[in-house]
Amino acid sequence: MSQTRVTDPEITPAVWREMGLSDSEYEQVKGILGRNPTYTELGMYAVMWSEHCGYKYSRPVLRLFKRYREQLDSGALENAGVVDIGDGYGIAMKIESHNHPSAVEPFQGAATGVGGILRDIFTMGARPIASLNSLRFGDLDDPHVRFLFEHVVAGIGFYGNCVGVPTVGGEVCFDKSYAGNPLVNAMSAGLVKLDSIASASAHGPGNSVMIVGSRTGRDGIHGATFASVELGPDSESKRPNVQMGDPFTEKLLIEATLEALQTGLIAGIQDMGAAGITCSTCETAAKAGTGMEIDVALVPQRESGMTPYEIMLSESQERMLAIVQKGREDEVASVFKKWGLNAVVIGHVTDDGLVRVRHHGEVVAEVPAKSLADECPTYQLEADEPAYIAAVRSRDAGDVPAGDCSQALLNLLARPTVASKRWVWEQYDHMVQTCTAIFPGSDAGVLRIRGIGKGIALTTDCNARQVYLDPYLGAKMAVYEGARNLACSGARAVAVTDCLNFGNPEKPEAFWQFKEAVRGIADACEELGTPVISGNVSFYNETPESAIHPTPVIGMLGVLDDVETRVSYCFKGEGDAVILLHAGWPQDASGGLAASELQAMASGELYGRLPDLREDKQRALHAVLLELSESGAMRSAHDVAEGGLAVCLAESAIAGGVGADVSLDAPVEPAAALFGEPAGFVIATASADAAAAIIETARARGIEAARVGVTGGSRLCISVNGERLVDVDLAAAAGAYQNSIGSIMDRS
Amino acid sequence: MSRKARIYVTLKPTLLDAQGRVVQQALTNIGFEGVENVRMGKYIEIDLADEAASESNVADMCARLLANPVTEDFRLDLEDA
Amino acid sequence: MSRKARIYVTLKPTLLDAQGRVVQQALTNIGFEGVENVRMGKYIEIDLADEAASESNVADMCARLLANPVTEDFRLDLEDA
Amino acid sequence: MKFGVIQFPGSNCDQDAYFAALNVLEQPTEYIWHESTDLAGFDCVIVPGGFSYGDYLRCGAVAALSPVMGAVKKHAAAGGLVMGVCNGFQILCESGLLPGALLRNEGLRFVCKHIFMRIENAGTRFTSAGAKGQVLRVPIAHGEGNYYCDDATLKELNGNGQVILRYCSPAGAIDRACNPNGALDGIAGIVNREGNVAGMMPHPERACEPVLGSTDGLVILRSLLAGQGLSKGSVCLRPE
Ligand SMILES: Nc1ncnc2c1ncn2[C@@H]1O[C@H](COP(=O)(O)OP(=O)(O)O)[C@@H](O)[C@H]1O
Ligand SMILES: [Mg+2]
Repeated sequence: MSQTRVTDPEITPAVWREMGLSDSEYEQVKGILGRNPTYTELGMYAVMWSEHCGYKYSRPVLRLFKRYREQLDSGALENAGVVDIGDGYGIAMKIESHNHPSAVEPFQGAATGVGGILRDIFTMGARPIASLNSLRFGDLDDPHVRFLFEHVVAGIGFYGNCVGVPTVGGEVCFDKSYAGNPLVNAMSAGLVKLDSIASASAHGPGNSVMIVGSRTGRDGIHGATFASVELGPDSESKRPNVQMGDPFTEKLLIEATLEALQTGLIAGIQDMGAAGITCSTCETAAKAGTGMEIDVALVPQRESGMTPYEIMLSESQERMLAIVQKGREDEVASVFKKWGLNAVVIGHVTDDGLVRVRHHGEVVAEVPAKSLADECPTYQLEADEPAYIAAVRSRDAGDVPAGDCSQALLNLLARPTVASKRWVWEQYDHMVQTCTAIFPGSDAGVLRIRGIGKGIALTTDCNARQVYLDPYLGAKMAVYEGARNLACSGARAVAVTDCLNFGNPEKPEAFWQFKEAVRGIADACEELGTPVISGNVSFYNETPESAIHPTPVIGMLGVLDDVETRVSYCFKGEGDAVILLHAGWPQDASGGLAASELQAMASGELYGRLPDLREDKQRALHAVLLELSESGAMRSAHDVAEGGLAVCLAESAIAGGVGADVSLDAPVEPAAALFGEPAGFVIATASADAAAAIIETARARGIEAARVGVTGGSRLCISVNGERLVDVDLAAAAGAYQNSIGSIMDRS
Repeated sequence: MSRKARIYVTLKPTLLDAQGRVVQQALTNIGFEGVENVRMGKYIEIDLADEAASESNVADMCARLLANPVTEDFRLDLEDA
Repeated sequence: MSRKARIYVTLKPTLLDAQGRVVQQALTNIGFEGVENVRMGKYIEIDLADEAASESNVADMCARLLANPVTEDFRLDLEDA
Repeated sequence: MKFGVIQFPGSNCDQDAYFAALNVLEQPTEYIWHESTDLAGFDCVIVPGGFSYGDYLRCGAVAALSPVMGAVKKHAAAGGLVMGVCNGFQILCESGLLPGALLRNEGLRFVCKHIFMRIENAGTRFTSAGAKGQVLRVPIAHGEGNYYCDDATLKELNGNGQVILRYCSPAGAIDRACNPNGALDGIAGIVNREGNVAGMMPHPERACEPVLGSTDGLVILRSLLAGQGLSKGSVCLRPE
């Protein structure tokens, strides 16, 4: 090992602390190496041992997820999880956050978020077939929030539309807790033949290591470290060079990678996300139990004079690392070249377990691959229940005044969190690839799988207001909501990917929220038989003013054995029976109003207790919905979510262009019946003839079911316990619902 | 009377200019030799009432709206329309 | 040695510039007065090998690729880099 | 009838067009690489949608200069069919095979949704399976679909019946509120004077199977077959 390069800065405590390493971590690095690290090595450890890459705080908690635990212990964690959907096909899926980059530069931050998650998918040999996005912003009345929202959506569209992957779903919520720290979570799913899944490991000492795709610049150096601190007044100056997304190159990279994998000459392949070459070299080597030697001078560079440190840490986008059979490099390169891309040999696989980095021959780093990839020190952080929890739960949610219920409904429909997200998804190409069978707007996006008659359904869900009141139960409810959205669409839930957005984990209150939520997700997934197959953790979503609501976003995949049995949320015509199916009214007469949109609208506060979930009833409800969709009995189905039953009915009526007259019998306060948000309520429609059989099927499974009305006309009328409380003109409701976000955005 | 401001917005030199690369390649492909580098930017013309046509005012417009301070630089000229 | 060509591509004056209008409105909304008209165009910088750096060569690039004759006009400057 | 679907770097509706021709129209179909210069054997060439060359600089501008477009010009000159959809329409305009240009949407945002369009001339090889005045519900997905040409060209297009599709209301009324991008005269699709090269912003290949939510695009796709066997010029463009 040669001396530190003369041009490298001297290593002092200030340097490693600035990079994000603690003094004891620095000592550990010295212990591993048996000497002082070079500057390049220090940078490599700092980035790999950040929370973002090393999961040093979250890993012990994530072990609650069964699949994660098993894969971690067997060293088989892949870029994205794959689920077998039968007929020899699998779906790879994953969700990832790009919150901090999007706060700084919303357009590029969101765009590169989409690019990054797509690479996680096609690096497995899967063709990306769908994207979703889960977004959180502050209050839309704030011009800066409108700016962020406008540019995040534009960035997602810019990237997703150009690469030709349909954006089929997602969610957008607005709450002041996100004002300084928006959340941008991007999810993708890809289709792969099960016998041709690519591996992210560097097998075969002697094989060549190639870098393919874009040239390397000084982009995003220390981006992972940046993601592992709170945003503050000095964030501006700490900010790494912004990463610019190039969706055109990504599209070429998708096609070229999939084609190159077909040659059978690629022993392993890994995308380059956070920590760029450092991460991809040490992870692939560690996974295969091999080592790797590269010369960074061979890396195609966009800027002159880059140091080894910069090249190793650059987060330039649209690059991949491929391990190629020795002697066959030209064949692989020719595929990339056909698509107009660079593919350059930068080194080879070794058998000594070390990542050795040279620069024009001179060794600038030599570290055990496993120590970077797998041996990030982990910490058991302190967790404390925050004081607010007891306070908010002790208040009665029943004091929410609904006032005139018709007006309350119109107001709710116009609330940006409830209102139609058409303004968003019309900016996304949601049809390219001609497989989208249910468009955005419904409970889940549905795609056909060409050639096998099957379908898949995808959704993202998280009601962070509920998680705020009760992180364990709220997170559980998010998983059940995902499964219910799939069931309403006719799909059987099969797997989960999660994006855990939380505050600063070094604060015991935030860490408690995190632990509780993970426990809730793990339990729900266990109960539903839907393993968590991939995910991502985003901490430090705080500004000095406040932390975000704990927001564990659940991405969920469902399968339809026959895509023709899909069901969408819109009413399908006049004269259909309206049927309410549910898992039981909340025991407490006002329960469903805790953390509801009505409560937030009326008081700006969240309080009360979430009603019991009744997990077994929820699962029975899903089973009923599946049975009914498979038999073709239902014409529409839509579950109750933000805004309650009244909003659910309004959404189905507006989308179908037909009104309804509904009478409910409910053992709760009228406002709670209309606007409460208990889990496990679904409005279905069916032909008048089919209604009786549906109700019978449901009751046979222990599910409450009743015919509550009929579709028709141009008004939506709802009575509760004999009293007509809502009577609105459908056109007025549609105006409030569909134009709300657009007209607010036109203000700026 | 009014004056014209001309504003040139360019990508910061260290950032990836994907468009510029494609244009450079395309020019080369259709037979133009010696094209060493292409950078794409924006050109904005603004007609201003006389009293608004100060350099500092236009620079302010650029900083607040016309250029993205995170990714772009700008230059401006002011001349009689 | 190389030289730099600067190219300004503008929308033909007869065409409505929807983006320019929105920018004008936005400038007015955030408090800039006296913004009478805004036109958005492109600004392209090309570094050229000396032998390629003739005005006619660059004009040819514009005519063939950089500007669309149906909707756009262009202007160019050549200077030492 | 043999179909060819061109693949440019960045095309992303190439597979959609390919499957529509192969599986829905049940015709022999092949991809054509953008460097190809020989289109012998193809009856109909589809220039598909997407973001050729990222749509960098201007949509379709770089693709219009690629080698295959020289071959497409020859194919067109020999009377072969050429249909450009979305980015394909932009490429055909940029290459001079069709008049005019496509500007940024008036609303400045990308729009993906179903629109209604009216068949303005059913006497062309792209519309003959429909009827004049027939309203079709077909998706659009573009950021720059705002058709523009100068007055003289517009007069000529209208005079020759070269405007084949116009955005309209569900009932078929031409109305500014139903124009999704500000296109001049509501123009959604045009054909060249010879009647064998057409471009349109809406995507018929996205509306040709029930699972996709509309089958109205079949009217356009089936028209391509209906003119089979007819020689150049035998399907006339009637000024209507
Ligand atoms: N950011 C987005 N991108 C794409 N589709 C979205 C987005 N936000 C919301 N949608 C779509 O709008 C519909 C309503 O969203 P949401 O209210 O979150 O549904 P649910 O309550 O059933 O989960 C869904 O189809 C969803 O996919
Ligand atoms: Mg739902």
